[in-house]
This record gives sequence, C-alpha cells and structure tokens, in this order.
Amino acid sequence: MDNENHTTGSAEPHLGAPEDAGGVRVDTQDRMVIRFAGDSGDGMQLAGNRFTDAAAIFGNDLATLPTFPAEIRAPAGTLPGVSSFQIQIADWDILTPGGEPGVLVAMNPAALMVHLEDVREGGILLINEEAFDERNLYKAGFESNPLDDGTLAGFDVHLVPMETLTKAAVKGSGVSGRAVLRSKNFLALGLLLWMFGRETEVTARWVEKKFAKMEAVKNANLAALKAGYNYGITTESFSRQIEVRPASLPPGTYTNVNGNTALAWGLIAGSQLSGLPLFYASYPITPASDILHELARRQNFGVKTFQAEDEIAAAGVALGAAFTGALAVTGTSGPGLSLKGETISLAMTTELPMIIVDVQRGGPSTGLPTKPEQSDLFLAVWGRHGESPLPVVAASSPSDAFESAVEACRIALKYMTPVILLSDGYIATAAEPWRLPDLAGLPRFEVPFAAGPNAGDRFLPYLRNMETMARQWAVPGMPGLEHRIGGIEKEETTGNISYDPENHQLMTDIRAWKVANIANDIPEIEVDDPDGADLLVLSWGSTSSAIRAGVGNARNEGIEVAHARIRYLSPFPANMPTVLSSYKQVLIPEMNNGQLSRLVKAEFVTPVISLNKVTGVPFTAQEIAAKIMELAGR
Amino acid sequence: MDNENHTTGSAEPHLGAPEDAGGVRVDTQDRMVIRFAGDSGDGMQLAGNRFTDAAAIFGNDLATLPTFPAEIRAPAGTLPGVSSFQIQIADWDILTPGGEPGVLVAMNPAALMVHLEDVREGGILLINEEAFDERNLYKAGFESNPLDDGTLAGFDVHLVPMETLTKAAVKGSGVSGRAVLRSKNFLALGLLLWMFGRETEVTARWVEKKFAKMEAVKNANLAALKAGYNYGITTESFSRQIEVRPASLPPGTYTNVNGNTALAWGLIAGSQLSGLPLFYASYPITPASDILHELARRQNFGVKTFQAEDEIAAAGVALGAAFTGALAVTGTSGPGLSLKGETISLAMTTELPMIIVDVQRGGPSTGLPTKPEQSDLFLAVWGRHGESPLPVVAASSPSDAFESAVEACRIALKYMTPVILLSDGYIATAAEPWRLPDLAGLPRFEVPFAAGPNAGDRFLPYLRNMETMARQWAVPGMPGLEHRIGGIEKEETTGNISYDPENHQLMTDIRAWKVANIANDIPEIEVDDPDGADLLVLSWGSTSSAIRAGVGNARNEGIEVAHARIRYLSPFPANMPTVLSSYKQVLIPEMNNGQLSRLVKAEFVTPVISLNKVTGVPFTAQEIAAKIMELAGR
Amino acid sequence: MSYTRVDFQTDQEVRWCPGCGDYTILAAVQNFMAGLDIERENVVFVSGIGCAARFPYYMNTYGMHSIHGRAPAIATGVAIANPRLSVWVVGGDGDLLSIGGNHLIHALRRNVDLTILLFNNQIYGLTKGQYSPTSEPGKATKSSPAGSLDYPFNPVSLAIGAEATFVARTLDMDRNHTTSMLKAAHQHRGSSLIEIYQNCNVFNDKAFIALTGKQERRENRINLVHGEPIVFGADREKAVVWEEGRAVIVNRASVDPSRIIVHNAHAEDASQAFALSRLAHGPYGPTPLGIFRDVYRPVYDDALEDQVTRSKAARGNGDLGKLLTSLGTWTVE
Amino acid sequence: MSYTRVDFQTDQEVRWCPGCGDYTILAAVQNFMAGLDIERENVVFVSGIGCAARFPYYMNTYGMHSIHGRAPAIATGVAIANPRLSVWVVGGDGDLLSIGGNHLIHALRRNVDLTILLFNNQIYGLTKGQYSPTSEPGKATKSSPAGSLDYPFNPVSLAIGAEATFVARTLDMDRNHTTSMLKAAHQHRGSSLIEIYQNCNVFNDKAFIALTGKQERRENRINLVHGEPIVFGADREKAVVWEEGRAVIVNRASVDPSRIIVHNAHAEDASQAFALSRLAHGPYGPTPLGIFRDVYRPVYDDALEDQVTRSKAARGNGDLGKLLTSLGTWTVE
Ligand SMILES: Cc1ncc(C[n+]2csc(CCOP(=O)(O)OP(=O)(O)O)c2C)c(N)n1
Ligand SMILES: Cc1ncc(C[n+]2csc(CCOP(=O)(O)OP(=O)(O)O)c2C)c(N)n1
Ligand code: SF4
Ligand code: SF4
Ligand SMILES: [Mg+2]
Ligand SMILES: [Mg+2]
Repeated sequence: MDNENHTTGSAEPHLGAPEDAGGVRVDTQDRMVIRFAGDSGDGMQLAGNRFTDAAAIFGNDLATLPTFPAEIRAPAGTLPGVSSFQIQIADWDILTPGGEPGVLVAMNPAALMVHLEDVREGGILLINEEAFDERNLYKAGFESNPLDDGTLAGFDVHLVPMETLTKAAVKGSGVSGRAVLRSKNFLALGLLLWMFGRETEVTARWVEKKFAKMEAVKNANLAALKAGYNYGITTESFSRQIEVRPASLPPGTYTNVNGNTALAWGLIAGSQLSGLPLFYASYPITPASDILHELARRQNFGVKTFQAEDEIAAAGVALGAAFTGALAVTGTSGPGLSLKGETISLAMTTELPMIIVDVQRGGPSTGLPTKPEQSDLFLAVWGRHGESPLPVVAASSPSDAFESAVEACRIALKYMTPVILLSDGYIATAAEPWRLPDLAGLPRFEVPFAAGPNAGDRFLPYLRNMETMARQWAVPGMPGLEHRIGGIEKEETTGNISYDPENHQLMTDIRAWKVANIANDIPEIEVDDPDGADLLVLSWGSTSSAIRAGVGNARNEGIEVAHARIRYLSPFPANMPTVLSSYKQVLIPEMNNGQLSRLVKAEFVTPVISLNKVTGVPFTAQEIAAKIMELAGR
Repeated sequence: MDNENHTTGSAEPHLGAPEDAGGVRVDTQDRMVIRFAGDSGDGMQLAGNRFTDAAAIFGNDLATLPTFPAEIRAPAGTLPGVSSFQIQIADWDILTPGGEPGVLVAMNPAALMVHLEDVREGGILLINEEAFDERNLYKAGFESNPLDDGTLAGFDVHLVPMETLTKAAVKGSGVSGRAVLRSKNFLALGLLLWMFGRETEVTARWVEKKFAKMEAVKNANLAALKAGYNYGITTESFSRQIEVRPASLPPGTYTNVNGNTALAWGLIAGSQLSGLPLFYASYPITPASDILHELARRQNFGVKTFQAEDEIAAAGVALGAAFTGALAVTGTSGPGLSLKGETISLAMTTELPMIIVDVQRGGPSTGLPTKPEQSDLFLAVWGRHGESPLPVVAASSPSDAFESAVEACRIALKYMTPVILLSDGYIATAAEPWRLPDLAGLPRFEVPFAAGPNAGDRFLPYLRNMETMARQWAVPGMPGLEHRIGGIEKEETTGNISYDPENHQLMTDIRAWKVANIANDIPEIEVDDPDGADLLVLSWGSTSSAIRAGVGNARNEGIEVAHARIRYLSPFPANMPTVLSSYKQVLIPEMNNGQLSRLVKAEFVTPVISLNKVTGVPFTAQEIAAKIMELAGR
Repeated sequence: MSYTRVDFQTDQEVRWCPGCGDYTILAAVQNFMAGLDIERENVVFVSGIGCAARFPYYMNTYGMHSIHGRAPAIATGVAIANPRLSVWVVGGDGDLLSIGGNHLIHALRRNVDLTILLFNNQIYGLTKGQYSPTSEPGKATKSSPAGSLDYPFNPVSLAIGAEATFVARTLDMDRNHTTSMLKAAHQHRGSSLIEIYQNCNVFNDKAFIALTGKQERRENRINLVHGEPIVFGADREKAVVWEEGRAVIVNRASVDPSRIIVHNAHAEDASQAFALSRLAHGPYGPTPLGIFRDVYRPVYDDALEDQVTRSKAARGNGDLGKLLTSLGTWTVE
Repeated sequence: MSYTRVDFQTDQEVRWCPGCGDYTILAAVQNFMAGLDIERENVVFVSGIGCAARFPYYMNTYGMHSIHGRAPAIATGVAIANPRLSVWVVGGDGDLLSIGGNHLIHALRRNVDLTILLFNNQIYGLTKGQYSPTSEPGKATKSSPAGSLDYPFNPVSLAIGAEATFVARTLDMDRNHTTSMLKAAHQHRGSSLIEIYQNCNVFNDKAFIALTGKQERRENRINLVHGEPIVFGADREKAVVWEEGRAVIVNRASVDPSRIIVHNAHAEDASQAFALSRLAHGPYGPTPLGIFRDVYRPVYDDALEDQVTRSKAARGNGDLGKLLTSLGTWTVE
C-alpha cells in the first residue's frame, strides 16, 4: 500500500517543505502526535486503536498512550469523564507516545478543555462543533464558547458537524435512535485517515469482522467511516494532508501489543519453556486486572487462573500452587504488594519459585489508580520484615514486558526463589509495535525437580545445588520425597525447624548469597555511548523510552551523553561498578522521589544526580533532554 | 545493708585478690555473670527476677536477659524445654547482660547440655544432681553422665541434692505431693544469695506479699529459700563467696524494668503529656504481646486496649481511633509489620497521628520468634508502596524504651504523622535499672487540634501549619468541622480527591518535606569521643549497649574510638553529615545484614564498615571490641 | 437541631454512572439523616474502596474513604474510641464480603455499634466488572470468561452465622423500605447490617429484576414484618410455613392460616432468621426483604467504656508516678 | 499399599505440652491415614501458626507449616493446582477463625476439596494464653484482665452460614468419634470442616469438661447420627424437637416420639443443620457432636480442571505462536 494515491493531484513525496498538491498541501513529517479526546462514551479508545492499526500496518513506528477517566465513571460531558488516546507515529524508531500533539480530535467541550493546553502551536484541531452547546460548555467549565471567543487563535481549527454527518451517513443502516450517534467516532476516524493519507480498508476489514454478528452496527460504522473519509476529500476547508512515511524497522513480523497482554504472554512463554502449567492467582486491581483477564481466556494453554478473596489469599494460593510444581504467579498493583509481603517472605524462606507481578500506579495508599509511577521499587527490593532478599526484574516497555516475564520465570525456577516483576500503569495500557520473537529459538528452562532421595534413602529438602544454591523441588505425588517446609528458620539440608544461632546465620547468608549470585547469570548492562561521554543516564522501567528519546534529542544538540537501562534491580548486573565508575556524572530520572538513586548509592556509594517527577504523567523526551543540557551547561 | 555481715569470719572488703575468710574465700569482682537454667517448669525466670531485685536493691548495676524456650512448650527435661535467665551485676555502669557466665545454675541435664559451653573457664556450676537420672540424661542427649565422666573438669562444680533438701525444708508447710518440688528454685536462689553475700530478706518480703493468699506455698518457698541459704553457710564444699560491690550510679530513684513494660509506660506518659486517651490495638505476637498485656491492665489510666482479629484490623482500628482524636497505637512484631503496610500508608496520606510499635524478632517469615534481630529497619523506613515517608524512632534499651515512646508520641502528634517505633525481642524482655524520670519536668505536648473553621466559615482539612506542615486535627463531635479524608490523592488544602498532576507532585513533596523537616526538631546525635578518634562506631537499637561496652573495652586497650547512638532513623538528626565527615572510618554493627549501613550510604554517600551478625543472639562487648581492635590494626 | 437533606449534601459532584442505584440510596440516607435528631458533627461515615465506597464524599458529616476492605475495622476504632458517635460503614459486596469479609464478621460478632450498609450489586463495579462473592455461579465476566466457579455467599445467612444482632435486606429502588430499614438499624444499638440490593446498570444491569420488574416484584417480593404473617405473591396467594426446621413456601390456600409463620425478628435463637434467609440464595425468585433479626446483646463500645469507668472507680485515676514505682524501687544518693 | 501408623510418623520429636489434646488428635489422624488407600505421597498437610499448626511436622506426608491464618488459601492453591492430591488443613481457633477467618469462609463457599481440622481450644496456646474468637464472654486472660468483651463465634454456625457443604464437630478425647468424623470428611468431596474440641491443659484446662467430665458428658453429649432420632442424656431422657424453626431440647417423655427429630445431615436446606448448631454456644451444657451437614455441591478444583479440559478440547492445545499473532501482524522486510 502506498499513500501517494490518496492525495489529490500531484503526489510525489517530499521531505520537509509543504507543497501545493491540487489545492491540498501535503506536509511530510518525520513524526506526528495525534490525540483523540472525547467523553468516555464517545469511543475514543476504539478510534485510537483502529488508527494505530492502520498506522502500524502502513509501517510507521508508533507508540500509544490511552488515558482513562480516573476510577469512577463521571457523568457524560464532564471533565472527569474525558477519555483520551494518544499516538505518535513516525518514520523512525520512536520511543514514546510523544508530548505535545500536532493533531487533537475533540469530541466535546470537556475534551477541548482538558487537552487544548497540550496541543502544540499551530496544531490541527478537529472539533465536533455540534457538541458545543450551552449545557456541555457549562459542564466543561467554559464561560464563553471557545469556538468563537478567540481561544483557538493560532491553531488550525476544523469545525466538523459530526453529528449531522453521522446521522446522514448511517441512515438506512438499520441503527436508530440514540445508537445512531455511536458511530461518530468512526466518522472522526475516517476523516483522520484521510488526513494522513491512509486507506480505510484496514479499518473496514476490522469492522466487518468485529461486528459480523451485528449487521446494523457494522453497516452504520462502515458508513460513518466512509463519510468521514469523503468529508476530507470533498470539504474545501481541509487544505492540508500529512504524510508520515513508513519507518525502517528491523525486518520481522510485528504486532501491536500493550504491556499487560505482553506480560501475560511472557508468562505463558515461561510456562511453555519450562513445561510447567501456569497458575495465576490475583485479586482485581487497576492497572493489573487485565493480566488476569487475558490469562483467564487462555485455559487451552493449560493456564489456571484464580480470582482470590484478597491479595494475601492470591499470594497464598499461588504459593500453594508453587508447592505442587506449577509455575505460580500472583499479580497486583502497589496496595496489593504491600499486603503480600508476609506471604512473599514465606515463599522466600521456603525457597519456592513464584513470580509476583506489580503493575505500579500512583501512590501512596489508594493514590492515583490510573496513573503510572515507579514508586514501589523500595517495597519490591526491601519491603519485607527480616532479611528477605529477592530478585527484582523491571519491564521497560510494553513489548519488553514479554521478555522480562520470561526472565522472571527463568530466574525463579532456576534459583528456587520468588521474583518480583515490576511493570507500571503506563506499560500496562500503552501499546507499541513489537517484533515477534523467534519462539523456537528461546532456550528451554531446566527445572531443579528432585528425582528421588538425595541422601542415601532420605530426601533432604534443603540440600542444594552448589552452583546456584537452589534447593531441589520435590512435589507432592513423588513417593519417597515426603517432606515438610515452613516459615520458622530451617536447619540447613534437613529443613527441620532449627533455633540454632549458627544455623540461622548460615541460612541468612545462603539466602543472601543465592540472590547476589544471580548477578552472574543475567546480562551485563549495555551502555549506549557512541562518543565516550562523561555523563551517564541510567534508566529503569517505563521511563526508559522517554529517557532514550531524550538522550537522542540531547545528542542531536551535540551533547555527548551515554545511556543504559537496567532491567535487573536486584541483584544489579555484575558490571554495574565498572559502568558507574566510568562516568563523571550519573543521572537517574525516575517517576518517584529517587528510589533507584538510593539503591545505587546504598550499593555502590557513588554520587548520582536524581531527576524526579511524581505527577502521574510520564517524562517527556524534552524534559530529559532539558536536564541533560542543563548538566552540560547549556 | 552491707554484705560483710554475711560472710563467716573476717569480712573486710578486699579488691581483686581472693582471701581466706574463715574457710570461705571472698572473691571480690567488679562484675559477675550468673545464669539460671532449668526446665520451663523449674521457675528459673522467677528465681532470676528475684535475684535481680536483690542485686538492684543492694545497689549493683545490672542487666538481664531471659531466654524462653522457642514457641512450643517442649516436654519436661528436653533440650527445647530449657528456660534460662542471665544477669550481669557490677559495681560500675554495665551495659549488657554479659557473655560467658561465671556462675551457672543447672537444674537438669538439658540445662547443663545447652549452657555449659558458654560458661567461662573455671566458672562455678551449681547443679541439681538429683535430676541427673538416666531418663533425663537421655532426653538431654548425654551419652554418659557428665557429673562423673570428666566433662566438668576445669569448672568449680557443686553438686547439690536440691530435691532432697527442698523436700526436707518444706515439710510441714502444708504443701504436698508434686507441688513440693516447685519450691526448689527458691532453694537454689537461697544458695546463690548466700554465695553473693546477699540477705534473703528482700526476697522473703516479696514471697510474703506475692503468696499472701496461699499460705502453704508461701511457707514452702520461704522454707526452701532459707534452706538454700543455710546450705551455703553450712556446707563444707562451698569455699568461695563472691563480692560485687554497689555501683556508683547517678543519684535518683531506680526501678528495674523490662522494655515492653517501659514502652507501655512511655505510651501512657505520652497520653498524659498530650491529654489524649491512649488507645492500643494489637494482635498477639511474640515478643510484642506483653505490651498489650501491660496496657490492658491500665484501664484506670483511661487506656482502652483492643485485641483485633489480625494485624491489619489492629492497624485499622487504631487508625479509626486516631480519627476520633485518641493517641492511637498499634503494636506488633515483624510479620505483623509486613501486614500493616497498606494501612500505615493510609495513615500517612490521611496525615493522622499514630504510632506503630514493632518489637523486632528473628526473620524472615515466622523466623525465630523468641530471638531478637534488627532486620525490620528497611521495612520500617521504606516498606510501603508509593512514596510513603515516615519518621522512625528506635529504642536502645529497656529503660530507653520509655523515652523513645514519649518521643514517638510527641512527633506523631506535633506533625500529624504515623511514627514507627522500633524495639526488639531483647529490649522487650531484658531488664535493667532505670532511673525514674522527673515526670513533672516533662514538657506537655501541644496537639494541633482544629478549634473551628479555618478558611472563613469553611474548614479545610489540609490547610497546614507552615512551620511543621502539620494539618489540623478536626475530630468528630466538633460542629462545623465536618470533612472527609481518604487514600486517593487529595487536593492541597481542601482534601478533596484530586487527579491533578501538579497537585500530586506538590502533595508528594509536602509529605516528604514534612518528614525531612523533623530533623530540625530532634536532638542532634551526641558523639562520645574523649580522644578525638579516627574511627566512629555508630549504633542503633538494642545492640547499642553492647557496642558502648565494646567501645569501652577497646579504649581500655588504649584504642581511640568514638561512639554515637542513633535513636532517630528517619529522618536522621541534622548533624549526621557533619558527624560522618569528621571520621576517617565509620563502623556500623547491626543484628542484620547491613540495613542501617545501607540507609547511611544511601543518604550520605559515605563508605561505612558493616559488622553484621544474624544469629538471634545479641552482640557481646567482646565481639565489638575485637572488631575495633582489628580495624585499629591490633 | 433540625436539618433538611441539603444539610447532608457536600460540594462534591456525585460521580456515579448515570442511572446507578447508588444515587437512590444516597438520597434515602441523606433524607433519613435529616430527619434524625443527631447532630451532623456526631456522625461518621467510613467506607473502603469501590463505587459504593465513594459514599462518604457525598455526606456532609465526618467521613473516611479508607482502603479496600478495611472499613469495618477502622469504623470499629472510631466507635470504640468514641461511643458517643453514630458510626456508619458503607461498602460494596467486594469491599465488605471479599477482601473485608473477616473484619465484617468480627465486627458483627463483637456487636460494635456500627450501622453497616452493604451495597450488593453482585459485581465489582469500580474495577470494571469482575464477578464478586455474591455473583451467581457460572457468571461470565472478564475474569471468568468460561463462567465463575465460585458459589456465592448469602450475606444475610453469613451475618447470622457470624452472630449478628441485626440483619436486614432492602432494595435501592424502594426508598421507603430503605428508609424504614435505616431507621430500625439506627435504633438498634450494636452492629446492624443492611444488605441493599443495588443495581449496577453498567456492569450487571437488571441483576435484581426479580424484585424490580413490574410483574416479577409482585410475585417475588416477600416482606418480612415483625409480628405479621409471611404471605406474599401477586395476590398474596403464597405463604411461608415451618416444616421440620425449614422455612418453606406453600400455597396459602393449602395450609391452615395458623401454620403461616408470624415473623419474629426478636427471637433470641437465630435459627428462624437463618431459615428465612435460605428462602432465596440471590434474588432470582421469591426473596425476603425486611428485618430478619433484631435482638439485643451487650454492645462492645459500651462495655469497654464501662470497664474503664469501673476501673477508675475501683483503683482511682491512674497515677503515672505510682505506676513507675510499682515494681519496687531503690534510691541511689 | 498398606500402611501402619508408624509410616505416618516423622523423625521429629512431638513437642506439645504433656497432656495436650493435640496428641490424641495426632494419633487419631495417623491411625486413620494408615487405614486409607491413599499413597502417603499424595497427601499434603498445610497449617498456619499456633500449637495446633505444628501438626504437619509430625505427619510423614508432604506438608507446609505456613504463616498465621493463611493455610486455607495456601491449601486452596495446592488443591486447585493438583486436584489429585488429598489436601488437609490444620489450625487453631486463632489461626482459622481470627486472622484466617476470611480465607476459611471463602474456601468453604467455593467448596475447594479440602479437609479442614479446626483445633478449637478456645484460647491462643502458642502465644501463651490470650482469649480467642471462641473464648467465652467475660474470660479473664492476659489480654483481657477485666474479662473479654468479645462474643464468640460458634464455628459450626459460621461455617454453615458460609455455605459449607460438610460440617462436623468432635472431641479430642474421643478417638473413635474423631476417626469416624475424619472418615466422613474424607469421603466428602469438597470442603469439609471438622471442629475438634481440643483441651489446652496449660492455658485453658477443662474448657470442655461439660463433654469430658465423667458425669457431665453423660448428660450433655448429643450425638448427631444421620437417620437417627436425636435423644441424649444420662438415661437418654432428653430429646430434640422442632419448634417453629428452632431445635429445642425437651424431656423425651413429654413428647410424642414422632416429634423427635430424626437427624438428616444430607438436607439440601442448611436451616436444620444451623438450628442444631444453635443448641450450644460453646460446650457448656448439652452440646451436639457429629455431622451437622454433609451435602454435595460441585467442587471447585474439579470444575476448574473441567474448564481447562473443555477449553483444550474446543480450541485445541494453546499455540503460543498463534497467540502472539492473534492481534494482527505486519511484516517489515
Ligand atoms: C488492596 C486493594 N485491592 C484491590 C483494589 C481494587 N478494587 C477497588 S474497588 C474493588 C472492588 C469493587 O467492588 P465492590 O466492593 O463490590 O464495589 P462496587 O464498585 O461494586 O460498588 C477492587 C477490587 C484496591 N483498591 N485495593
Ligand atoms: C502474622 C502473625 N500474627 C501473629 C502471630 C502470633 N501467633 C502465633 S500463633 C497465634 C495464635 C495461636 O492460637 P490458635 O491459632 O488458637 O492456636 P493454638 O496455639 O491455640 O493451637 C498467634 C497470635 C504470628 N505468628 N503471625
Ligand atoms: S460501575 Fe456500576 S456500581 Fe459503579 S457507579 Fe457505575 S453503575 Fe454504579
Ligand atoms: S499451650 Fe496448650 S495447646 Fe499449646 S501445646 Fe500446650 S497444652 Fe497444647
Ligand atoms: Mg459491588
Ligand atoms: Mg487455640
């Protein structure tokens, strides 16, 4: 598919400069940020996702960021009811959904109110003008109508009578009454597709499949889509089309996936690589619930899911499953992780493999359930009573969630230890193109199952593999391996209760050593440092993409700066000391008050510069670049 | 009272050298460690406590350490059933219950088996020889009888037919059957009192009061006590008496108190100083339960206690009480603290005053419930999801628990914040002489109660005192102050739910600042550094006493070494940076794997040397001194 | 002091989905409160997390929107620390029966003076539609696409099994009935639990159609009224009788009127109330509404206050100086 | 496979206080297990923390001595992950009814295939004698020197209120009865709860004297046997009859024999079992022992296994490659 066909008149591609093309200018841009905003009921997520698909299939690189109304469904038309979806598309390897939108679709006054301030100067506004009645303006808090009071000066404004157009379009589709207006998101989408020179075909195919069993709805949506597209072609007011060319992504098969889904799939991959059935126990909590939902649909993969009565039970149920030899996982968000600590401590001391997924959200307490934050790091690394060291792995992007989940499984099973896998609300819901891995190429996991008695005719549950210090996993059903484990300190090798002081010291040391030693079994951190910089920027988790982009921006400004992302936060990779000591300055941007900063200082006694942001909104590349420039004295 | 009267013959005091005194040598020692050991049923705790009282009233300085059988009551005569009580008495300001006992009372083979290895060379063994029958020897794991197989060579062994003596003594007291032998601890005690040249009078008075309503028991115990004492006087085999002179303690009235009791009293003091009723909610857990037990007896102080269904409920109930304006406290040990995290986070964000007592025990998981450890520090400081900073205060000794509790109350109420108060299993049960504070001299607390609307006729619950950043405490019952608070991020001043990014940043910053600022309202750390040393030893919690003693030992060896104890672990006192930078080396001994070490490194990016011990047994002064010597190159 | 409903409204915009049953309950509670003779400042609403749990923000009283499941514990603290307050708990079926189940049953057995409003919509609303501990077996939701395998609680049975002294059930749509339940619960000193069937029109619409549908409600609604015979049906043609320890629905005409149960909410023995609760396991057919049980038992908050008073009377107000010396002292000069 | 009791003993020294009721229960369980036809390796004991919870260490099977209160959750995981195992839960009244209350009631309603042994000594043994959720009101303990203000649970009532499918009660001292309850519970697929009155001779000695005292037990013990009339007393002179939905004790002679309840443990409706549980609130007078309720309901573990099997049959064994491409893909070359 090539997009030249869809501009009227001359359609030679051109870089940079706008050009006249039969009355319609074609702006070629290397990237563009588009935001869909409307009421929760306006179907903005759907429109955004469809646009994303069209862009992906066209070959753009892209990153998306849906934003849902917080917690309670607000009444239609109000500010808290606004739902939005942002996508950045580009002809190169972009990393974030971008900062200031170049195009805003605003379905009602509230959407305009909330999002206008973000739109970049001269940006395009596609506005559903018919929603701007007095009632809606009042609900949105406008004192006068922004469409004609000068508020929109400096923007490229397009007022579209979306409701009239939609009504006209869907007439005869069989949809009637209130339902008619439901198709207006497709109208907006059609118009946007035109604007970006995309065919409606990809979307139409999807509509046909999705609504196959709802003839009327299908027809209405298709009609609205087409009408929007045609409105773009025919309306004089549209003098610009925007071209963003396909990116040159590495060859491969791509899909577009959000982090919760990718993480769930990664767990299934862990299950297949280990040959163990996946068992997922969870209590619903935003933004982790979708992992449960995704896995609940995968029973044919042998996956069992369990919705527990609370998070403590979920952790306990997972631990019970781990005892039987399952690949046991429990998933939650911050408040739930606070609750699971005691059970995790038991899993740690019984040395059973288990994965605890924490999809971080804004804290403390209930906090900001729909916003991302990176503030559970301390809790993950140090948040249990007693000496309870654990491996902690953090995903950095939607697609990386897959790989991180696989790694968490590998470590848990090889070392017989619970592993905490951190994600966050941004990774959870944002989507990005993901080059599918070669599944056949992934190495199988060896699982330290006990095959039989390991000390003459006895079985000693705490006899260890002297390389990994993992004990053997003897699962019920195996004759001759009957044994008891528990939370009171255990005697080395036998696992019997022991109050012996020296044994407690030994077991504490072994548990610490076991985790520390994993440093030798994880990839070293790779530093991206083309120029031999003095400044290293360290990133972890979802902010990594913005940080990488910000580093790129700074380099474009001629600044030498290195970047490394840390996936393994406990233990740190073996080359951390070397890396840290190779730089004069280390900058650690985080969406918290400096948790990785403190971990690094506590481990390596090296000064770091912290860039902290706790607003529930991800860093932008600009913010990172600005800080780098500041440190570079610019 | 002077002890010279009680030695036979010449009784001039003499320092150092043993002297013949009418057949009985009187050893004068500056300190002596005595350990009572027997079966759980043998009344060793009682004997130890009575001996302690006698020593205290005599004027010795002293420190005690009871050790209970772990968890389950074991059958009589077995090793796990052994209960012991150690006391060190001294003529100077001692700090620990000491290491190797100079005197061991062993009531049965199991007691000997467990404790013999600790007794110092040449130490005195007082053995209940009649318990050394085949059955008991077998239960204790002796293959031959240690009383005559050479095991006890090198000790000063006294085999006492305690059962026969006791039976003879209590005849006619009215006690009969099995109960007769119950008095044998008093027999042992009487003998010991004689050995240390103490009168039986203090003990006899106590017996008379305690068993006033049990005539027979009273008489039996008194008779046994006297019999033991007389046995010492008359038996030829006892050729040594030991003299430990009164210590020159600072003038004042002293009592002998364990840490749980002192902590409970400190909370009552907090209640009286603030004028708020004390509310204590807890779920029983070793070694914290005795705080609940002590406070439950104090209803006439207006104290309400509540035994909750679990630790989460206990924290919740306390938080509810805090909402009503009570001085709310919840107490637990490690596993319980892990459970309370989510609720503490709510208390933090609702900015209600509350104290969470954690009497630390050996971890992780159920761990070693009856052993002390300092391994909940991370959990206290950093163990909650989201950014949840809190003040953390740690008691360092039984009597210091009182003062630390008062401080925790003061900070919680002044700053409207939950405060974590750390104690541990050693502080909880050990006792030491405590010079009673001048209660009248303690400053009253001002409590930031809201008196009425604070913004015109409105009440804004998050309007703050700009000095402390404390919000006002508006308690139900006050008209016009009705308001709602909760765990979702709150708008500054109004407390209404807010999802605004900038507000979240602001509130996060305020909460962090509020806690950090407390650094200016706590005493600076005082460094004990007579010589201007290069090495600073930093201590916190119960190990402080051993560390102070170890520092003293090292100084006696001519080593220059400074010592400072930190009570406030979050925030650190304001002069920490100055103090740290004044020394070339900083040594931090802890009963964990280096938690304070890491906190210090994370905060101050300064190297420290860690001395870690995780055996469930406190440091001895010797261990500390040895490390100091090692660092000094000796 | 005399209030109107407005006095109990706050400046916070009510943010439930349009059409949510929570609105009607809020209005009923506000109206009811306005008619009471308790000062607003002596009322405290404590909730957990969930749609229902937003409730305190809309009540111009003292309130805490706490954390998921813990409201009964926190409210217990409020009530015990200050027994002069009127303490209310609001929560959903997830909040109070799933994560908060333990605190709920313990509060009930202790008989802490709380009025607990359980908004049962048989679904997790706030987290967007997973099954709850009261959802019907086999329910297909996001977390149970192949159908839920959980067997639901009957909240009334559970509460009675947990030694509750007051248990009632009502329906969001029926404001008068809701109000009369509120009144009775409020009058009851000790714990009261009101299960309120509440429609979640977004994630579980029409769950209560058996009691709200025009025809259905006439047939299914069994009104429990103390002292009155239990008869129901479109033409009051059905009756409930005792049969070997069970409450059984029969055709009214088929039994002697004397056999029809005359409802006794004040029976000491909880068996009858329990048996009545078994008439319906979820609102899918004939379902009793009203007060199942309303008996007196000593109230925790009062009893504790009483112990404190008696202790002071017996031992005098605590003297800290004396306490500190109570273990014996010695003096160094 | 044929075992003797010794096969179920471990090398760990049993460390309860001499005279503790736990010993008899252990012996009964070991003997019972030896007589079963289950392989030792297919048995798992899960416990929480408490004296009772030491149990797994003394059973030569798979076992976990977990953390306080969480055994029902952990055991649920064991049973669901591997429905072929025989999974047992052991815990005290504190472990299973206080901190673990919620997990217990949820396991019961879900009908997970667990056999739960509740060692009820009406006290916290391990932590040295605080009152528990089953202690009698007014009990003076270390944590309630002026008398406990808690009203206790009746564990049988609570379990029935929580939709349990099998609930029984027995007594440590009566090994035969204990064994027959174990047998019945084991045969029941789904959750079974056995409340075992267990004497803690150290902190709560003689709590069950009404059922263990020579004279008392003859008067007070009410044996519930399915299909048999409920009569008891030293001379079997008492009987239990239905009276308006309540179970009432009467003089046997005073009623027509046909009125005496013939115990039906298999009644669908839980009301009768509940009513019988109300005959005694704690073992202080006439107290029923035996099986209160034993009915079938689909078992969680089986149903989940079934869903997995059906899903595989309907959709084929999951293919990860296909899953990864299921949202649509595009190819870059
Ligand atoms: C500790 C914790 N776990 C989970 C959640 C997520 N959560 C919030 S409300 C809720 C359940 C909502 O259902 P319900 O209590 O029935 O209330 P409703 O929304 O239906 O009124 C859940 C699971 C949370 N906020 N905190
Ligand atoms: C989280 C946690 N809270 C509290 C405790 C302390 N604790 C251990 S057992 C127990 C209760 C014991 O009573 P019960 O369950 O009745 O068992 P019993 O000892 O009487 O057999 C308590 C409170 C603990 N180990 N863990
Ligand atoms: S989701 Fe359901 S319960 Fe929640 S506000 Fe909307 S309609 Fe009401
Ligand atoms: S304390 Fe009680 S329950 Fe525990 S072992 Fe001893 S007698 Fe048994
Ligand atoms: Mg609900
Ligand atoms: Mg018990």
